[in-house]
Amino acid sequence: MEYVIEMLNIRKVFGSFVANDNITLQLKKGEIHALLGENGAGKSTLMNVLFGLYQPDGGEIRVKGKKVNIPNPNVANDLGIGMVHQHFMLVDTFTVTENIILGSEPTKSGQIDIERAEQEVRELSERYGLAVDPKAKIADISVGMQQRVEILKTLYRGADILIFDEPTAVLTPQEIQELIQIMKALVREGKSIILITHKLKEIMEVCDRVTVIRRGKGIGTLNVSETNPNELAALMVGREVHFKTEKQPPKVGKPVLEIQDLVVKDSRGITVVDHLHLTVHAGEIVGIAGVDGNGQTELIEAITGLMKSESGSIRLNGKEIRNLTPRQITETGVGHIPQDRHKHGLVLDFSIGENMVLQTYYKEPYSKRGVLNFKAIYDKARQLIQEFDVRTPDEYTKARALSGGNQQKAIIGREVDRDPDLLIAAQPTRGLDVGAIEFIHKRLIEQRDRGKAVLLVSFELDEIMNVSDRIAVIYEGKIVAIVDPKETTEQELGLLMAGSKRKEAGVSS
Amino acid sequence: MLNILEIIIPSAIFFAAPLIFTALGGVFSERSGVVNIGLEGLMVIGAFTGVVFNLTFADQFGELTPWLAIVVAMVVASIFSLMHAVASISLRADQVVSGVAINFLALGLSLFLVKMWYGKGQTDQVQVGFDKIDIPILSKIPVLGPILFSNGYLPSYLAIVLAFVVWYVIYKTPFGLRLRAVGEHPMAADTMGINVTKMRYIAVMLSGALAGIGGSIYAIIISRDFSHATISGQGFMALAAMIFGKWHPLGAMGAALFFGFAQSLSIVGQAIPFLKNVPTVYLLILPYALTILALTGFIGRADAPKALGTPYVKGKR
Amino acid sequence: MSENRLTNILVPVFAVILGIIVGAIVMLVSGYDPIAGYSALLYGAFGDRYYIGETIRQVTPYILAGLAVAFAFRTGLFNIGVEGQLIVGWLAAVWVGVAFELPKVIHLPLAIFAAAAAGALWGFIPGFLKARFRVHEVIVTIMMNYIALYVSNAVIRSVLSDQGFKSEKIYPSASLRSEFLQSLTDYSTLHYGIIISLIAAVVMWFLLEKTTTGYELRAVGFNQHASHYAGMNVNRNIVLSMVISGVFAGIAGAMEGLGTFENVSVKAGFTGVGFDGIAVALLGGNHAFGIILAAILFGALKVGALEMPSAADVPTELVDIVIALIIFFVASSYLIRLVLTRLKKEGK
Amino acid sequence: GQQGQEEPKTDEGKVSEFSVAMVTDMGGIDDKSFNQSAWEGLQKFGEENGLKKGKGGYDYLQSKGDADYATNLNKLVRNDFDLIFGIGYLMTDAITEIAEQKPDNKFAIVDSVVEKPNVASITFKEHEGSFLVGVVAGLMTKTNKIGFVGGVELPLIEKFESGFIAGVKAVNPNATVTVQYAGAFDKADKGKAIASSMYASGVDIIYHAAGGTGNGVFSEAIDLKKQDPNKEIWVIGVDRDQYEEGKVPGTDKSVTLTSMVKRVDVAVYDLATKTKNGNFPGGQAVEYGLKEDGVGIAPTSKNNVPEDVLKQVDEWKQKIINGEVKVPTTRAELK
Ligand SMILES: Nc1ncnc2c1ncn2[C@@H]1O[C@H](COP(=O)(O)OP(=O)(O)OP(=O)(O)O)[C@@H](O)[C@H]1O
Ligand SMILES: Nc1ncnc2c1ncn2[C@@H]1O[C@H](COP(=O)(O)OP(=O)(O)OP(=O)(O)O)[C@@H](O)[C@H]1O
Ligand SMILES: [Mg+2]
Ligand SMILES: [Mg+2]
Repeated sequence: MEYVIEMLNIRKVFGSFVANDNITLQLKKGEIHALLGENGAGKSTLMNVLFGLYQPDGGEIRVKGKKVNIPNPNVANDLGIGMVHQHFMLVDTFTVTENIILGSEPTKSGQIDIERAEQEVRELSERYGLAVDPKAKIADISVGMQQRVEILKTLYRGADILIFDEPTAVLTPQEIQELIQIMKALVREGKSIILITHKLKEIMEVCDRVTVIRRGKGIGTLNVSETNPNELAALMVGREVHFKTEKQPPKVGKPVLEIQDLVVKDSRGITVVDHLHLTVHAGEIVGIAGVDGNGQTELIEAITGLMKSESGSIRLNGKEIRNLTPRQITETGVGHIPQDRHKHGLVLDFSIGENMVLQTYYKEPYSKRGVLNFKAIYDKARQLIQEFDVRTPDEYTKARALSGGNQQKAIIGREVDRDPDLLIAAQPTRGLDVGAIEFIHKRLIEQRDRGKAVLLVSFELDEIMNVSDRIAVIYEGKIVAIVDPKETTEQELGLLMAGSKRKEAGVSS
Repeated sequence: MLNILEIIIPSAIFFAAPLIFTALGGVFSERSGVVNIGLEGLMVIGAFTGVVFNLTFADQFGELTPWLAIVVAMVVASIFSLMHAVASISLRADQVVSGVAINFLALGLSLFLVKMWYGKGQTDQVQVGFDKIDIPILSKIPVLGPILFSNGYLPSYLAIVLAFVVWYVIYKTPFGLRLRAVGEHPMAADTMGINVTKMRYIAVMLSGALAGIGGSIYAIIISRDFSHATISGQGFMALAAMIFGKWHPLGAMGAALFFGFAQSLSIVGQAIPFLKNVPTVYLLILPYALTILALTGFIGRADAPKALGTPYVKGKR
Repeated sequence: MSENRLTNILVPVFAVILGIIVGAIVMLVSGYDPIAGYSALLYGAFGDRYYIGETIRQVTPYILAGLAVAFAFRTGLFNIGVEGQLIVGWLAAVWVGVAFELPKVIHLPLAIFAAAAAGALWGFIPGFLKARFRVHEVIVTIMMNYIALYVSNAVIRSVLSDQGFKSEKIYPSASLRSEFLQSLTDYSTLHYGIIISLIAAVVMWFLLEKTTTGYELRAVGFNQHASHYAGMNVNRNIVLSMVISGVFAGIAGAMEGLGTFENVSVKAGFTGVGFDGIAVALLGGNHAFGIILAAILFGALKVGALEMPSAADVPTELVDIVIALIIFFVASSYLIRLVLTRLKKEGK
Repeated sequence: GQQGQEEPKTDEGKVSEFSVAMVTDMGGIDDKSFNQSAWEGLQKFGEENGLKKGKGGYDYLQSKGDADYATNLNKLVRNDFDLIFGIGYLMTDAITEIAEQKPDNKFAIVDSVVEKPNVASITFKEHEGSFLVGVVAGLMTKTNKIGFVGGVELPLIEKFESGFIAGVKAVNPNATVTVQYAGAFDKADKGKAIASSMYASGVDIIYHAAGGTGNGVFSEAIDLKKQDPNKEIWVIGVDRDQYEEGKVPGTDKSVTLTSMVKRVDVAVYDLATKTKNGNFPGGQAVEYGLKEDGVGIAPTSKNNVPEDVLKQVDEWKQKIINGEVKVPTTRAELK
């Protein structure tokens, strides 16, 4: 069984930092090969080397036995290597087709032959059951669809070796299942796949072999059939990891957040949150399960005042907070770990310290009579970095330089430290490794045990199942069911989320 | 009234032409993600080169001279724009800054050379300019003919034609698609094997070339000599036209024509009965006030290319 | 950290040196004597107390214009409108200066306040339009420049004079000039404005770096979404930033109106100070104290240049070339940084 | 102290020799207008008295902005020039101020009046010259429509306007004169657009008093002439003989009908000579009109203006010189 790709002792250094330290990865024809590692372990870097985006500082690459060097993506494409990037490489303002043909456009007398291109795209997408509309604008299609466009880009260029960098981090359970089917179809068609993911379940489900790297070093390659999640987790983190974060039964107190008949319309005037009822009590974690785009985002933005709502009422400890300004709402005791850490969570060009007082800078001790007190600010920062084990050179470092995982820890530290009665966590662990995930889950439960109300939104069913005390299933802007995690199954949830099976939304809400 | 239009419209077009050329240049540059505040300076270089060439070679080339002058101005200005390209693309300079530098340098250098070569603050008057023309058939059309196609200058009409050409290039050709991709999401373009740096260099040099044309026709048709006052703000107006036109070739042309119209109205206006006793100041600020109103009112916000102003560094997110 | 700061200081220094060297080369190739040229420049800028006075006088508005540009820059806005804000500030200051006669302690501050207010208004409009309608501030400020020019000319003609081309001289009670400074610098037009502009620099630094307002402004400049999430009023900050920027620019105008000229006259074109302000801000790294140094440099170059034609018959434009080159090198600081880091490595 | 002077940094300037210099406004010594004319006068004076250009001889400084006037004048003072000219009304304040500060230096200003004992003021009767070219226009217009393009609306330019209109009316009462100001002296594009609208509305002769803005008037006239060589349109030049500016490329014709010349050179030359011979008219305002040959019509006029017209012009000239005709200097007087 020959290898289609051999990366031997690859070394990549950024300045003084060794991102890849003699890593070896060998891909067999027709296999799905997992690449596993913590945040910042060096996975994306390794793949970017293979794809010609970075030049290796050492080691050699063989494609189908031939030694090659890959100075740029063109060469990678010619070698039949295609990559689906972790952060999508799509031009929002272009159509699906335009994105796919970019760089190798079919032309008729100097002009782009758009009809022909759209035809080819349509055919490809049917062949692999991708069902994308060639004419749609990227900006208007779902994340899942966008990812399929990424896949089509590689297929359009006749790639037979596909790299997926964290493809499932952004997908809903349904989409993940569909993606898995797609990958299987691809392999059937004779393609070979490298899959980067933090989700061991997925590896167990679809992969044939797995290569584990830790802190830039290769740990080894195993046959999936001969290993199990705990072993893999241990290998990649370098210690035992507990998936089921154990917790005491909740001591549920008085209602903290009470939402009644909430209606939110989006910018285009479409009702996205539709007469929604929901209550979150002190001392409990309510998880909102739902397929992306069923109103989760708008619900949260309405609660936190980032978005105006049409009607209904949102009460916090009995006080009406609907359509107050974000600041008024924060001050009444709402903490918010936002879904998009780069857009909302942080000012990337501020230091960690400055980011730590984003909502409190105008209060004592961080400022007196409008004058900032940097000592107080950086003292606080140091304390939080300590407590929440944010990996950073110092508190003066710009937030930009941190890894997603560490950025996330910083945000959580800031929000928790404000000691809010209601803590809203949206996708708090997206794109993070199991170690970081474990840590964050602990913190959420800690809050709940301190008698705080926690509202968790996540597309990751096992996260929801793990952490929540109650699960509210949201569908088309309504809470269609309230279920007890101990008494439900992923299957049932999946169906509820798909809106097929309606269980009487317990009047308890 | 018609008679008034026959006065206003041609002069509107004639005011607009240099702006159209330059704004189209701006479209290329900014669509590729490179801010170009330097248009003003590039126009200066164009005007300077055009006039100097015209003065120097009028005897050799006769009636051809102005056309050659434009070509030379185009070439020189695009070479000059290389400075902006090198700084903002290769040296990752702040693009606004390097644009400002271009403006200062262009004026300083050209006046310096004028002093050196002519021993005085401005050049002599060019002898061979462009001729006013009536476009053969079109100018015979009743009503419209005299208003749109008479007493114009060929370059003015070329400007309008060029706008459509640029539109075609940017929206219908592979080059255009790649150009826009580079301006919206350079890394995506890069992963698709497009040479971002090369595309941006081409775009910036195109902006230099077109601004060069704009500057030279302005100087040759209107001021006929080159001095510190020849190009004073037209580059910025072109920049405004480009943004006003939402980085779209035809939009930019429309905006430029609009400026031209407001300009000529502010001048010819004084001759129009019902505007006669309006204080001149109102007519003078008309173009600028109208522009602001237009932007605020019906045009609304324009979305710049996403990667505008950010140098592209491989492997950086 | 400190190493970083060192580079941040070294970069402009290198840029200036490079600019001057290239300027010399330009003189050489075009057959002028660089030594003569630069010594004339130097003499014309610092040659004796009179020239020093003139240089300081020129530096004064540069500092303020630089601050105005930088302040907007720091909050993510590009204010090309400093020129126009300066013009209206100038007009307003002189207007108050000639309109009534008051005790100096009231009159002078009042005139300066008027200038600040006028500049603020001229900055408010683009700020408001940006915040409310998301209109690109660059265009609006460009347009506002022209409007300022023509409106102020019209006011000078019809209000401040009888169809004349300049206003009356302002009352001494509103003037920044002083016997003392004149005798000190042998009748240069030096005036107390320099003190005001230095104070302004300190104010800007403190406001931006040390206050919650500055914190908000910078946050909005970097990331509006995060600022909104953090409960800041983004639109309010955009407007505020342009207004403060306009205040600095307006005061720069007051320096001309109450100090250098003591009147205001119909302008054929822009003063250029506002645009030079962009250069100053850039060379100064948009930092208050950097701006002071940059302003001194450009002021000296501009004033010194006037000596070059007569003393070394080098065209004054050479200075514009040098200034342009300096900006250019600052812009391309990446190059210089690269070299510096190389040097550091070698050093280790 | 008042005696603020210091030694110039080089003492090549011999104190015995008489030295004279001027400061131009933004126009520069090649503005095809009064700055250039003044410099020509100064050069003539310099050459005739064997002075060399530079310190201790004759020299000029160009201003790049309003802020430079005072600085430049001071520079010349510090270089010990015996007589220092400020050219143009824009220099008024600067001269006034410095004359006060340096009572021992001699100054002169052109186109404006400064009442200081050590300042001689030179002004011109532009209205008289304009009257004569008005006569030419009035007699030669075919359409009875005549245009006047002003630079900036100033009392100074109003003298040109009123004199011109008076001249036209004097010989051709039913001719109308359209007046338009460009609002600037350096906006050729506006000049061109104004001219284009005037010609299009039937005007056949335009008199411009607009400096660089006037270039636009010329270029429009030339382009029209090229488009249709038998089109009867003219421009009347100002300040200097602008026959050359009106040359139609490829022909030996010029669209310049005549020019109202303003002999700044003569005035500057006179004053410099007077001063050299020790009779500096300090504190006085010398006014140069037709009588003093300070203003008049360009000699090249004969190229395009027929004899008989020129004869009438001469008659009017005499009338003005011997006071029979009083030429208005403002619109008010015109009425
Ligand atoms: N362009 C770069 N310049 C400097 N350092 C980099 C660069 N890219 C990555 N790194 C560093 O190399 C390390 C590995 O980065 P990489 O993106 O490969 O991690 P990863 O395994 O993909 O992490 P994740 O699971 O979060 O995607 C990171 O710690 C990062 O700090
Ligand atoms: N140019 C760079 N310089 C330094 N570090 C970088 C650079 N580019 C990426 N990194 C780091 O590489 C690591 C992996 O990058 P990546 O974007 O995958 O982070 P992440 O943890 O996966 O966050 P997310 O996937 O949520 O964006 C992160 O630590 C990121 O900060
Ligand atoms: Mg990664
Ligand atoms: Mg990741």
